[in-house]
Amino acid sequence: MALLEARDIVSGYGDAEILHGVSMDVHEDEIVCIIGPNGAGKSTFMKAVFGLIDCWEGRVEFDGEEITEYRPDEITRTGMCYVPQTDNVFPNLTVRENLEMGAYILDEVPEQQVEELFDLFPVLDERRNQRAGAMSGGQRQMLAMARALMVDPGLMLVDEPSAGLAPDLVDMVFEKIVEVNETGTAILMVEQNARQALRNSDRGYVLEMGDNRFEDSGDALLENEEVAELYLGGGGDIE
Amino acid sequence: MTLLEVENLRKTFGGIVAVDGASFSVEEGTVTGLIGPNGAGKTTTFNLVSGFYEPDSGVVRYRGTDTQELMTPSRDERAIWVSSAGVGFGTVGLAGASLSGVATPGLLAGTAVGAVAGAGIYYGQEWLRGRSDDTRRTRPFRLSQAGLARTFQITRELQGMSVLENLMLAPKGQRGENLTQTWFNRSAVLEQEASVREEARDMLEFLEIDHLETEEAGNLSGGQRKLLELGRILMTDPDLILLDEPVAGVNPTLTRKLLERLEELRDQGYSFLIVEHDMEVIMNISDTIIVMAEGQKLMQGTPEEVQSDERVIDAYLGG
Amino acid sequence: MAISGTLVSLGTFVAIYALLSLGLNIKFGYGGLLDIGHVTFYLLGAYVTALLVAPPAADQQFADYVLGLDLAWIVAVPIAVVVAAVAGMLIALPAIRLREDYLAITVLGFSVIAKRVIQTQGWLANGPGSLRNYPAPLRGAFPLPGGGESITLVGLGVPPEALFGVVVLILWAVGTYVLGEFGRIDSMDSIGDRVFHAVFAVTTLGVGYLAARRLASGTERVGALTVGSGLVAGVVAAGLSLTGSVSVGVLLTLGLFSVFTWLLAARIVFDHYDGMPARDAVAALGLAVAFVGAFLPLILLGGEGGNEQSRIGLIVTVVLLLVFVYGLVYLSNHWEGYGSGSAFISVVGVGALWLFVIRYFLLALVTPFKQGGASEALGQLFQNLTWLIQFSGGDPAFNYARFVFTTAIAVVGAAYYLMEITVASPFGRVLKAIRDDEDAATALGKNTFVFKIQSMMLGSALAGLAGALWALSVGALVHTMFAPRITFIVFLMVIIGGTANNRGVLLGSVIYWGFQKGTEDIAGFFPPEARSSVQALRIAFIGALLIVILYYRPEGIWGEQTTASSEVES
Amino acid sequence: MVETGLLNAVVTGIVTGSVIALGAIGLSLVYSIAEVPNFAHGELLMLGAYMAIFVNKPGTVPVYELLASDTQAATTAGLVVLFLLAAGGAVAVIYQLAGREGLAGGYWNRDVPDPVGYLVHAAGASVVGLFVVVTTPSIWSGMVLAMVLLGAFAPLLERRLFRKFRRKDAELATMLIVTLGLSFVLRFTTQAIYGGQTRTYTVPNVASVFDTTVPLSAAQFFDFYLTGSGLVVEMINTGAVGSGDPVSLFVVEYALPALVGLVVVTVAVGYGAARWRRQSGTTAGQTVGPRLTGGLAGLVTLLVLVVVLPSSGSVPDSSVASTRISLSLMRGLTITLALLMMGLLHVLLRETKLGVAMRASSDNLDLAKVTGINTDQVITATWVIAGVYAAIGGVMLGVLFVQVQPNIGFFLLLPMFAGVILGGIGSVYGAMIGSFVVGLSMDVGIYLLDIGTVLRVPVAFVVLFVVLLVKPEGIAGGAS
Repeated sequence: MALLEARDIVSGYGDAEILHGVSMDVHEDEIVCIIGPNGAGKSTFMKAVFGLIDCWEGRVEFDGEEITEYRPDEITRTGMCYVPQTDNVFPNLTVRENLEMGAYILDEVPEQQVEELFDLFPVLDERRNQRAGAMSGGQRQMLAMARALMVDPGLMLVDEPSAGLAPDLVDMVFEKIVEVNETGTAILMVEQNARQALRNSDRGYVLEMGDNRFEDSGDALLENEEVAELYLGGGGDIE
Repeated sequence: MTLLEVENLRKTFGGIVAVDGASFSVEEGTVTGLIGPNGAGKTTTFNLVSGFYEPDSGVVRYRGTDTQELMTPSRDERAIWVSSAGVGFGTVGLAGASLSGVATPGLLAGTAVGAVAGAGIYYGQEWLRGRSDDTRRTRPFRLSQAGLARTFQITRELQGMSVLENLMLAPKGQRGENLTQTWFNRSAVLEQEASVREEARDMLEFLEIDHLETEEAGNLSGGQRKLLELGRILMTDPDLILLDEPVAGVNPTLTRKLLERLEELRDQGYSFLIVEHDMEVIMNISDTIIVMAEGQKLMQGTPEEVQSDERVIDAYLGG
Repeated sequence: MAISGTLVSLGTFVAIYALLSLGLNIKFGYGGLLDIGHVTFYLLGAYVTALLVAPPAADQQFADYVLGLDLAWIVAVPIAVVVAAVAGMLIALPAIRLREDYLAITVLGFSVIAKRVIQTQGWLANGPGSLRNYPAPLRGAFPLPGGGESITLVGLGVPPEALFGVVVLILWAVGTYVLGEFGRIDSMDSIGDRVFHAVFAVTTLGVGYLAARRLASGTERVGALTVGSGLVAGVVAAGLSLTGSVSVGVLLTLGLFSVFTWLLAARIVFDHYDGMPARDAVAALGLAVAFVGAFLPLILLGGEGGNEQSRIGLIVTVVLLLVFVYGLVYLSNHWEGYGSGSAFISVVGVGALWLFVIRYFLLALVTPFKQGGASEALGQLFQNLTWLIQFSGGDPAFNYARFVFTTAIAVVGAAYYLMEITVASPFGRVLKAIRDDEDAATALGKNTFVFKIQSMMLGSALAGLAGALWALSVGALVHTMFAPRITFIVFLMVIIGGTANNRGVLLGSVIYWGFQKGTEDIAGFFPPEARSSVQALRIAFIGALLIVILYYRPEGIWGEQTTASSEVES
Repeated sequence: MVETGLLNAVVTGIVTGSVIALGAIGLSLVYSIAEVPNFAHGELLMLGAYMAIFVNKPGTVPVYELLASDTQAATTAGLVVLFLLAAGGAVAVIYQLAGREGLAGGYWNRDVPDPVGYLVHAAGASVVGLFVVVTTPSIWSGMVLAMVLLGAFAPLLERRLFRKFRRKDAELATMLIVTLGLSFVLRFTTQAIYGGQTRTYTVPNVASVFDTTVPLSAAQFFDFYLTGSGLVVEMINTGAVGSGDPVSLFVVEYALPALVGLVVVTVAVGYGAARWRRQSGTTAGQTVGPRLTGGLAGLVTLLVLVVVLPSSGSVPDSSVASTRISLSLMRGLTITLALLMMGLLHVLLRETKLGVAMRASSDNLDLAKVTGINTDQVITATWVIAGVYAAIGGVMLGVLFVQVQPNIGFFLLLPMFAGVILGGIGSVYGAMIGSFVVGLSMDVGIYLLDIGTVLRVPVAFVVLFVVLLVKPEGIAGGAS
């Protein structure tokens, strides 16, 4: 059985329907990435799954529990976490306090988890008492992931982890994502950087104009010419 | 002739580099496409060019003049503000002097002191706050007045107004925007208003949305909004039009209509700089295409060159 | 005082606050500027006017103030308006670029400071005491005619009778014009229309008959004709009052004119509520009667007595009132079954009108009837109908309060007209655009800063004008008249009627003062020691009302005006 | 004769600043976390001041006076009501903070059976109730009552009012007008109940500490004489209010070297402590940061030296300069209380999970939500804190300025906002500093300009205005 099961999600902002029925599965210990041209509804899908915007139709299940109507903080308690694309750290809190907030739903701060995360992200260890606002983009991305991992989630949703990062940092972010996955957390990420993301993923979904277009293993999608085509033309059926 | 030149533009947001030394130019009478993957800095570039952001470094030149310079209030305008503030505070000074019961020379001195103080305060304030962003917020209107007009990615139609009113808002130099004209020269204002209305109706016909004339702009569909936004910007009589994703979320029929209009307009001599994700569209309409990646210009060329360039495909699919 | 006198003084308040709220509407409704220090400009207008027209302080006993230039009011008022506008600009210059909450606290600060400076600085405007004994314009000539001394106007001595002629002339011309304007929409199908046109013909002394016929055919431009006929009528009426019997002239002219106003009001009301189901109208009447009924125990048992009986009356009334309020809430919650929310609002509106009719024409007769029987009651009714006439010692006359009232109404009318053309103009369009989306306006090349400053100046100028009128009409100024709460009340007026709707704003000030007057009456029934509490509760109630309106009907009663430019043309 | 001078104005300014700060803290927290520009915050202070009257002068409270045996004493039934109010308020505060599970001990980090939680909370509430009943009619008892009642009432405003408007995506302008409306409701309802007249607390003039009579509200004069050989300080007891001759309590002298030493040692210790703290790898995350360490160490050193250094002296006949500070114990207490409450808040914000969550919510409410923070609860807690601090501020306002009127809160609104904006909206520490700056500028301003005390508020406003012109993001910087 799949860890996350999203079925026929219809959602959008205001009156504008962005997703017209997207379905997706994430199994345990998997890395799944969602790619697709701009405006395909990738980030919207994640927000809909995490309860940040309402699902107009469809059904989301996590670990066998229906979470379609849950508030974000309730979803956090089910063992799923979310790393937003921008503004994903608390700038006026220290690194450590940011991590503590990640464990807000727990009664006590899991010190062991903190130390493990500092091992995983050494760059944070050095700065554990620094204000998060003073860190660079890549470091923030690390911190955001570490904060999400504080509760030792079964699934982490990551929205464009490589956005706005220099190429070497992008590499590192993907390495970290794989490392996180090896600790037993499934990953669902949205990526613009399709090639690199697919290379690091077990499976991939291609969205287009708010609908599922392809679903395959990462490598197969990489080979797929239609996917390349999708990025460089033929986006809208004009003719 | 080169209409727009961008040199070494750079902009960061809280440690994240959005635009990192982009340089390119737009020629008069052409359609230039600006493409690139998400996060490549297109929209930021767009906002920098249209004056809505201030660059950290680099220059944007419109018809050879630095846009930052274009956006700075003219000496006359500043003089008017400073002197009016001066007169205001001068009145306060006069009142103060007369209250303290001094003779006529005292009154004059009070006025002078007040006026100088007023001008000083106002000017000092301008100087002190000249570097902060929010004083610049009101300035981009000067670019629009100079003929460099922009649309917004998420359309900014005025939802409470009718479609016609939205268009009628745009033309430059309307007499009725001046209160004294409105009150004391009503016939002239009404006359001009009638001609503006005609102009707006013609525009609606050109865009083929004249059936929506009295509809509230908030009730329009996404595509119709895009058309309205285009029409509104055309009403300002621009030379260079910056379009931010003109067909995003527009259905194919309307997209085709929009493209036809754009081509007609190009033939009429308008120049365009278009940010667009729809490759089909951008390849069809552009004379030149600028590809951005990671905040820099990756390449510039004709649609054919761009489509066959390995680097571009790489940029889109990631390294 | 006959209740018509109360109506006149209330009307003056309404007019002044209508001016204030028109000003705020330009700032807040159209310009989106959150000016919660609007009262500052009201204060400035009032004090500047008063200080300019006042005689030098040295001539006064026990008073100290600056200026005292002894200027004519006609000079002082424009100066006051300009001062208010300039003050608006100066305050706005630094504050307007800031966030709206910063702007709010800044202007609020100014209003607190202005009041406090007036209060504490004795040399400025007679300190904590009141600024008074400054001349009221044309005061000496009233009541007209026969008030006494002649008035010097532009260097010419004008006898009071002639002044009366002028007043009648103006009233009549304006009145018939307005009447004609309202009359021209329909044919003469219904009896109401026939009556209306008949009255029009009579009041224009036959000249209007022609106009009325043309109105019926509906093809001609009638504006000039109605004005012309009004002018003729006015001249005739003025001549009548000058020659022959003065009293008859007054009775005839002002009496007829008073009847006009009732007709006009009725016409407007009927036009507005045209098409209201009979059931709703009856329900509205029921509401009004029920409300009045709730006070019967108090009135019958004498609430002011302070004895056991009156206490029972008080309790019963309070209980009945609570039941009434509960019923109203219940009705509003379950109204959906009968119609829309706006239908409920019209029912309440008509109910309030009924309440007015009952109070003004029926309840007002109770005391005279008790005192002097039917004849006294009829006399009272006659006075209330011919409200423009005041009977002093049996002689009919046009008194000063009525003059102030009509002037204030005329000023409001002019200001309303000016604001209407302003907001319908390209200027108003830009203002609304800035309020809705400043970036979009900027992208279209509009210098938003300048527009905002202008709207601030315009609104402040109107507040200054309101202040000037207030100063001249009340004749004494105290700092407590300009508490920050005035701004708040004006906000309520704007929001009740509908933000960015000049007509709604006028309605708002009528509603507020109606409420104010109504509750004042009610407070009169309560024992004296509880009255101050009732007064305070009234203001608390207004606060609650504002919150409720903002939550359930943020667009106000009428919502935003749609002055689409396309409609102006046709 | 020694005159009061600038130094006295400074001390008065600090007292004023303390009261402003107690209000400004809540205003700033609510502003940055709940995003409500609360123009009704002054009314919360006013409510606090009026609630204390319940205890302090029960005989003058409408309706409740039926249960009073005297102006200052309640009957047994009255005491029971008082107990219920205080205990109920305390329970309600816990309920607001943590909900029903909280009452059952849900926030204790250890599993307990529900009844145990209820019992413990009931016992705690009873202690509060008993304290109020036992210490009545003292003003401190009134303050405790006001704290629990307002702590329970303020979050109700959030739940019943502001949350609803927030759900409707109300704009800032709408929120602002709503708070204005609310301020009218609160102020005039209070006026309707209590009447508009000025009320006063009965505050004892003296207190008895270890059988020593200590004057509370009577001013004590501290006279300072700067002479060629050093500084002479004389403390004068003005005696009981209205009668009694001034009594010189003591005269001490600080020799010049001692003075220099005092300054040098204080600065050195303060600086050293800060430096040590910075170097020992401590950081912003800890409760006591370097700057605070330095300040505290310096203060302690100063106090110790002030006590240790003086030799006895005599009042000199002539001096280079002399000045007088007039300070009552009550004013001193106000400052202490304000500092204490600020310290508590600091610890709360730095050391508790709720506090860090509050800071996180103020940083980014949406991110806080996805992190799993129940932001509704955090906002409620913010209102509780705002209410409690407003209660203290209100009661102290009533004590210091003797008068309690329905409009006292409104008059404090401008200075509070001035403090908040001065400090930078969104920064509660900035608000604290800003409040003291405003308080100082009010009192020092009217002293320097030699204008009446009625113009204190305008002076505060001028400060605000200048700040808005020059640096609208406030002294703490753009932490928005």
